[in-house]
Amino acid sequence: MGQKDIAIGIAGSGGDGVISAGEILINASASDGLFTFMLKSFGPQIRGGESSVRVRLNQNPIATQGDRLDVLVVLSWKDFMRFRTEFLFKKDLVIVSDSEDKFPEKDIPIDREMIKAWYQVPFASIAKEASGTSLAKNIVMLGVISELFKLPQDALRRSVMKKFSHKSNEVIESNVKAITAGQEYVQVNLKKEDHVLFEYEPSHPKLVMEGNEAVAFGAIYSGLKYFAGYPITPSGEIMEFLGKFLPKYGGVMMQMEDELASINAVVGASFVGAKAMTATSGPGISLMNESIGLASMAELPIVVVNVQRVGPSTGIPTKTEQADLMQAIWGSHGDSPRVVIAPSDVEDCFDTTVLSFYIAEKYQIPVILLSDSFIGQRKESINPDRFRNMEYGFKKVNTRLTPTKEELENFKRYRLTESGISAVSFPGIKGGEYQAAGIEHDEKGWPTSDVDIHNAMNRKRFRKHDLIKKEFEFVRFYGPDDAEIGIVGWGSSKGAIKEAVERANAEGIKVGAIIPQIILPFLTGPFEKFVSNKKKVIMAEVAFSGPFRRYLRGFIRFGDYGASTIPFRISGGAPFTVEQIYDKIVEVSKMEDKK
Amino acid sequence: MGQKDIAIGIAGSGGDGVISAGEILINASASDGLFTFMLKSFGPQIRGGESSVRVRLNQNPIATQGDRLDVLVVLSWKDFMRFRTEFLFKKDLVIVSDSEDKFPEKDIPIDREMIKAWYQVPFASIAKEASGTSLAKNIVMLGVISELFKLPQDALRRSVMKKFSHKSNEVIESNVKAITAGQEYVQVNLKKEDHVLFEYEPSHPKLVMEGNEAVAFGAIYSGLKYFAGYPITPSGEIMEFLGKFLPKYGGVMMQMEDELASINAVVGASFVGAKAMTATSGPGISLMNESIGLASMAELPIVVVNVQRVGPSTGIPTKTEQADLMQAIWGSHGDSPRVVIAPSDVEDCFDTTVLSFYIAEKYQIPVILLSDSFIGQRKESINPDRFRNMEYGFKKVNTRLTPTKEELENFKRYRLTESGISAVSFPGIKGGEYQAAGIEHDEKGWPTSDVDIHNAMNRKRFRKHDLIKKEFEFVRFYGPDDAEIGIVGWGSSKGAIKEAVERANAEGIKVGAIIPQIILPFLTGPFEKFVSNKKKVIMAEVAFSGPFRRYLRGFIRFGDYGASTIPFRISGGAPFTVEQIYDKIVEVSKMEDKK
Amino acid sequence: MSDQKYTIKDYRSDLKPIWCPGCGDFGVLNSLYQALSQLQIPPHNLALISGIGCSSRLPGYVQTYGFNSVHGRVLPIATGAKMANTSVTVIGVGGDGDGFSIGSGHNPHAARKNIDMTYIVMNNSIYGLTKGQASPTTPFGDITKTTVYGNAESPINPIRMMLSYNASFVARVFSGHPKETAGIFAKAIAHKGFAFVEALSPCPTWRGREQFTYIKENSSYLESDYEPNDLVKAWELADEVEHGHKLGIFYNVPRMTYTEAVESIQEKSKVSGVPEPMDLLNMFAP
Amino acid sequence: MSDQKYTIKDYRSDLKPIWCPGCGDFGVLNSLYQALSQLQIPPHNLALISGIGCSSRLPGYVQTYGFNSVHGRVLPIATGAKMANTSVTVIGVGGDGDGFSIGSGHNPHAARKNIDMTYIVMNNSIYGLTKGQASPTTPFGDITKTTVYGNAESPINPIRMMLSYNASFVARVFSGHPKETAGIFAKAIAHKGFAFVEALSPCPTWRGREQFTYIKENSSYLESDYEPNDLVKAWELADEVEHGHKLGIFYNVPRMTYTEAVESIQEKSKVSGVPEPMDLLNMFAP
Ligand SMILES: Cc1ncc(C[n+]2csc(CCOP(=O)(O)OP(=O)(O)O)c2C)c(N)n1
Ligand SMILES: Cc1ncc(C[n+]2csc(CCOP(=O)(O)OP(=O)(O)O)c2C)c(N)n1
Ligand code: SF4
Ligand code: SF4
Ligand SMILES: [Mg+2]
Ligand SMILES: [Mg+2]
Repeated sequence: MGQKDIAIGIAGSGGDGVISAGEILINASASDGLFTFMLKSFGPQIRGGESSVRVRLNQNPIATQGDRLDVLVVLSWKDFMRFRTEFLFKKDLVIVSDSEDKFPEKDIPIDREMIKAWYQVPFASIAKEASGTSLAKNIVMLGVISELFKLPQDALRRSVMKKFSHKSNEVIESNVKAITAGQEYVQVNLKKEDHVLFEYEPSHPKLVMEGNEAVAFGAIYSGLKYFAGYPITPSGEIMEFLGKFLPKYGGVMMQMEDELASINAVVGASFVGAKAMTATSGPGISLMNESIGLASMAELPIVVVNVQRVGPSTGIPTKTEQADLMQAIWGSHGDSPRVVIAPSDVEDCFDTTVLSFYIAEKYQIPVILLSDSFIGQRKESINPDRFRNMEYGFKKVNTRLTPTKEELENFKRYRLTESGISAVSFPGIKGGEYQAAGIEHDEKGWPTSDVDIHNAMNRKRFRKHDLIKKEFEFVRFYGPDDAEIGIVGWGSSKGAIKEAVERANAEGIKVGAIIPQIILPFLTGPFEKFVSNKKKVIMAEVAFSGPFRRYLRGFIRFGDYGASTIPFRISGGAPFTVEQIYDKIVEVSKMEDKK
Repeated sequence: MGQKDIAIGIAGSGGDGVISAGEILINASASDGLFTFMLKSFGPQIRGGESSVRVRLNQNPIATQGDRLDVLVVLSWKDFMRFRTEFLFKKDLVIVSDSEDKFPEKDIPIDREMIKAWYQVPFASIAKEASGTSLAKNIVMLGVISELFKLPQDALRRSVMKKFSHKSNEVIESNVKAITAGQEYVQVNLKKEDHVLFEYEPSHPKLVMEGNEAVAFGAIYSGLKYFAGYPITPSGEIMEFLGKFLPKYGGVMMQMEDELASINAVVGASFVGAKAMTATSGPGISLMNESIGLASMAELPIVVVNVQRVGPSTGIPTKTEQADLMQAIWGSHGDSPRVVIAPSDVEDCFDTTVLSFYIAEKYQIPVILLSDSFIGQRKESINPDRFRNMEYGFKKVNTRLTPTKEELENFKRYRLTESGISAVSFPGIKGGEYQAAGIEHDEKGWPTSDVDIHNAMNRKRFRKHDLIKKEFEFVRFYGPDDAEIGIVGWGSSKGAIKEAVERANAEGIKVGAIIPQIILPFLTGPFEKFVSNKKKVIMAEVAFSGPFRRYLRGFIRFGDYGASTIPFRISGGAPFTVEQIYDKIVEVSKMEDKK
Repeated sequence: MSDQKYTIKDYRSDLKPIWCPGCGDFGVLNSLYQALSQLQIPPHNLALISGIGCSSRLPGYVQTYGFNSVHGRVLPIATGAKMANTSVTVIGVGGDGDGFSIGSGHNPHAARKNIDMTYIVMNNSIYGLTKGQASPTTPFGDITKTTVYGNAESPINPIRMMLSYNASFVARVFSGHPKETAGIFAKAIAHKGFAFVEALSPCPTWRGREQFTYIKENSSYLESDYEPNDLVKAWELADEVEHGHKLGIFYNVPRMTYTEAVESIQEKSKVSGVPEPMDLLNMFAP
Repeated sequence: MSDQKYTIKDYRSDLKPIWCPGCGDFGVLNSLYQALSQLQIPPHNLALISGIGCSSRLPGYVQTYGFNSVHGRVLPIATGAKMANTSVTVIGVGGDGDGFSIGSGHNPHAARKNIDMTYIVMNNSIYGLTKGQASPTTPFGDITKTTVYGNAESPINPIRMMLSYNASFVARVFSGHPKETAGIFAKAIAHKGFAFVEALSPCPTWRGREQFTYIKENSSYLESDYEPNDLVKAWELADEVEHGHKLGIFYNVPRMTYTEAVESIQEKSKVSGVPEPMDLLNMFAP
């Protein structure tokens, strides 16, 4: 009778407690075993401006936040207006709004035809009565919607108690009362339509994690010893998490004076043998390019996280985009090999971080982890089991290849080896003294301007790419192998692509998708396999200038496979919706073949 | 009887005056109307180390320094050793060396079979005798070789006099005597082989210019008002030239504290309406990416010169490479439109600088001028006439589109126009007050995080690319249009490609070349035309990782034209030789067709 | 005031500040309006340049040529603007993070060059816009988002720092004293050469309401007979442990500005009149 | 000296300096060998970090863990190296351009954090490696490649600058006095906390042989009874117009180092022992 999936949007002013209501709701749901997704959005005011959350709940794993809302909760219509282009609604929308809000009804920009039910509730008054303060109106609201739509109820109480556990008993109690009051208000005063009812089986609790937290956690798991960073939206949570937890593991988190200092501090830490990382976003990464090149030249492993936001320049710091791809690959001057890895969801943030350290340390190469604000700042629930049996990943991140006793007799730090990897020493190792250098150098590390040595060293440094390609084929495929329509996307576009591909195939349109996790080196093998039987390939990306398309075409000649390529690039600000991708697939499926 | 082309290499220690001998020689030749080419090379010592020059003279215009030397002059064999891999020799080489040099003859690493004549001259003793100081031994050497090979003689005297014109009469005289003494030594003491004799008709004098000077000159010609920079090899001459001459034209040259300051100062100068430029190389350009993005977002015209050197990181500061191409295009975070222009020789440095200002100012967009140390630091002779009738270029670089009176009534700095260009005001214009912004903004310049506005502004900013493509098709073609073998190269590779293509066609191998001067926006039209009838396209570049190839393939689907693509990438340090390119053409001409 | 051509209203733009209620930056903005009006700076002849941060939103609220640029580059942008058009009045504004952290490499150079501009740093001892991380002026031991176990770093002393760079005008104001602040702003703007003003500007959101009170209680003006022309004396009084936050003008000794230096270079370089660029061709004659 | 484990020879690498004859950096290098040997720093336990410039070639000439990095980033690299392995002795070296121009943004922060390291700047008042452009310590009016009409900028005063950052050890030496220099280097390296040493190191190539003579004549040691513990006194003596180039230790007042601060943070953060990273999973329990 009920539905197994529900998407709820909540909007209000900063003081309305919208965000914390959303957090309590997904915590409650996760503790009841549900899979969840939560996105936040804010207005320009520093404090007290508009804010909104959208929460999706499902019994089974989900890949997106859901395009359209079943339920819209509005604590203030004025503040809602800010987000009106950000919310799409399902037919038969249910609205729950504050009956005490003075906003003129006629100005509410929602097609009345779409609305099936509209409940008006005096949240503040109920809160005041139940718990003595109108501040609890967000909690009342949770009580109301849990009752209206059969959301987890006991779990909600537990989550509220946990949320306020560091407060007095009185506070805890009054908040629990607020929930009950909300529920009772519904029972007593509202005529329930009941066409939106959520239905689920409780199961074992899930964890709730943000992408940025997952990166930080993955770094600690990998043995991070040194982090240096500079605050920047939307990557700040990585530094803040590490500031809190890294010291417990004997590591050091330093806030530096800027990103130049951060990246160079990380290079310095790597020079003395430590696993080291920094994290930033657009403007910061643009400042780091010089010393990412230094790490490449000096062959020092570092991990650089770029949580992408809308650019260019300061752009829109709080919104998502995928326009830093080519910069990650080519951003430094000179032939400067690096590895670029892109997580595609919150779980992936953990995995790819561990992978980044593995590759960086093993291959002595800088790794750029290209996340974005959509992944980095959303909350998802994750099955804790996956961490308990870490079969999928790297139980232990390699430590570097250090010199043998024999090698130390006449140590050549940059020995020209077949693999491109040479043993690396660091302070403390007697006999391993050498000069690390950003200047071109011979095997000893000493400066040279010899053309042949430069050539030999270039070859050495780039050989690592070949080995990495051999060791990993970290891509994801969706849909049938033999589809003639293909779609290629990367990073945070995965969710929408996956759901759209599933839907298209379910509706009889055969389409396959490939999502590379390792972007550089280019995973020729999987891509060739994918393209070999494709007639049309959609290249989907949230970047106006289409860098992903240029990148793909640069590395694979689609024409040789008879595949036409269809760019699908949108400006950033919001991620792809499932519908957008699905519609494109439908459009392409109807296109005449070119050849 | 004589030859119309001669290539001479001179090597010695820093104290030997090798470089100034080279300069006097090409000045003399240019003043006699010859076309010349001069390259310098140095060892690692800061002062007093090894140095060498190579000089090529020809009656007619030449495109390269010549692969192989006719004549090798050695003032010190020990110092010569440093350059032994840099010099290639023609058969029947003539060597002129210092008879007082103690270097063991058996250690001289030149195949004796190749040597036709070997003159030994006691340069220092002759100098001492003729002018009282062994310091003039480089001048004696010029006298010797001018006599041996029939190089310009009166002109040489004139050049020496000019060179020392700020010194005392005595000094001038003693140097002129040194020339004569050298000539007489040959007449009296040497048995001339005479198989290398240079022959030419004097004509009207040519100018002698370095690429970096040509850029600086082009900037002043374009109306440059503000330059800010930070010293870095091999771009320093631009700043030094401007420091000397820009003030004369009411402009300001500032040495800033670093490249961040330089690029931002230039953006600030552009904000107040001035034509502004900076110049740098590898490490510096990597630091400028953030604010190149700022200029792109704020739509402020700036010209950024990158005189490329060997990378990554500090690399080899004194040597040439073409590995910054993709960084120029994609180096900033976000969708950050810019224009990339590449000069291909010294004359071009002037033209492309003027073009850069024209495009920057007209389209309100940052322009990156991608030179390299091979062009920037070599001397070439240039026909002064080309400057006298400046038909080829832009007589006057546009000034910006400023607002009309009506527009000032309700001024919208970032008005969404059809062309993408909107009128721009600057301090002094009443009513034109606005906020320039690196943050995403509306038409007024005020901050926004609206997704639709971001999309509209992206479209606006990128529309400029379409217009620029329409206005310019700045490419060069060589060889017959209907050749089935093509070669694509850029920047300083032009000279070798041009000469190799001429040679190949002369020898019956039909091959065509295309050299784009404007790299971004991609000049689709000319490239499509070029590729349309090609079976095989060689992609030549001095960059190990092959960025040019990735770039080309990203923008043009060679497969659609049935063209196979053959990468030809070498590590930097030295530019292509004509032979290298020619051999590749021959190799490719013998390849089976793929399809 | 009625005979003034430019009143405060003329400097006010239509953009609504995004600042939190109680933010010190409101006070700074108002004092700036006043100073501009006192000096009758034509709005169209002013370049008001900022970096990124809450405080750096200020130019948008002034009806003039504003530039909300990138984080930390106020000084070079202002330098370029001033030197490319010396007839423009140039004021740089920004936060303590913008100016003393990411931008700190530019301070010595703008100051020693004596660029003819004013630089106002709104110091709230925190990163406001990025939501509460420690800044270079956050006190030792304080707890912020990035110093959960207490700040391990000693704060910078901006006044001493600028004195050491030989800035020709160094002052400190408090946003809570709008009139005095306006007066000092006016003197800074009128100063020929590089004028630095540290504006203590509380951030109630991330430093609590106490910050305002703390500054109020721990600040006092320099004695009225203090002569701001002695680097040693100024240095002494800038000792915050000893003297708390002194307000007022610590140092004010004009010297040759960079504008003047450049003008003299331009004079020296010109033999007679302005030659045609093409005359440069002679440079390349062999 | 014969009972010393590490003699000067043990610190000398096989790489031949590229410096010009007469370059002051030879003297600095020799004094550094001496200081290291005096302190018996094991070569394999030292990280010697430099930027780019003639002076920055120094690490290659020392048999140790050297890092010839990029221009201007000595301090952050050294900071990362020290804090990632606090048992290593960390010394940063570079030029006046490297440290006071492109790197000037890092000075306040390494100093105020009191990173436990030594920072030696070889000041020749010129850009040596790039062939003779003005540096932030080039005197006003001087002619260089980039100041053909005379330098328009007042030079920085490195000692005052570092005092204003509250560096816990501030000294100046002259490459012409190898023994005194070695002694001060040794004290700087032994100092717990951030130790800054300005090493006057002439560049005969771009500043002429006169530079050596000039420094010789215009420098003198601080009085033997001078107590380097008074910021005001140190500031006064750093006035170069008044006192010329004073040599010696201007300031030496140890305080809590950043290493100590971090150790105390690590203590605070550990409830008991070191938990397994997987324990962090509890953090994410709903
Ligand atoms: C290169 C770069 N790094 C980081 C940021 C993120 N960021 C924006 S404002 C800011 C600091 C704000 O602090 P402050 O300058 O003190 O200004 P306030 O907000 O306190 O007024 C930071 C770190 C950025 N925009 N650019
Ligand atoms: C980012 C960057 N900008 C510029 C340079 C060029 N560069 C190399 S050394 C140097 C300055 C050298 O001067 P200084 O630091 O005083 O050292 P010195 O050679 O005098 O010892 C410069 C500008 C560079 N390597 N990197
Ligand atoms: S966060 Fe602080 S600095 Fe920013 S606007 Fe609010 S009160 Fe002002
Ligand atoms: S140029 Fe100057 S600083 Fe560089 S090595 Fe020569 S003398 Fe020393
Ligand atoms: Mg602040
Ligand atoms: Mg120097």
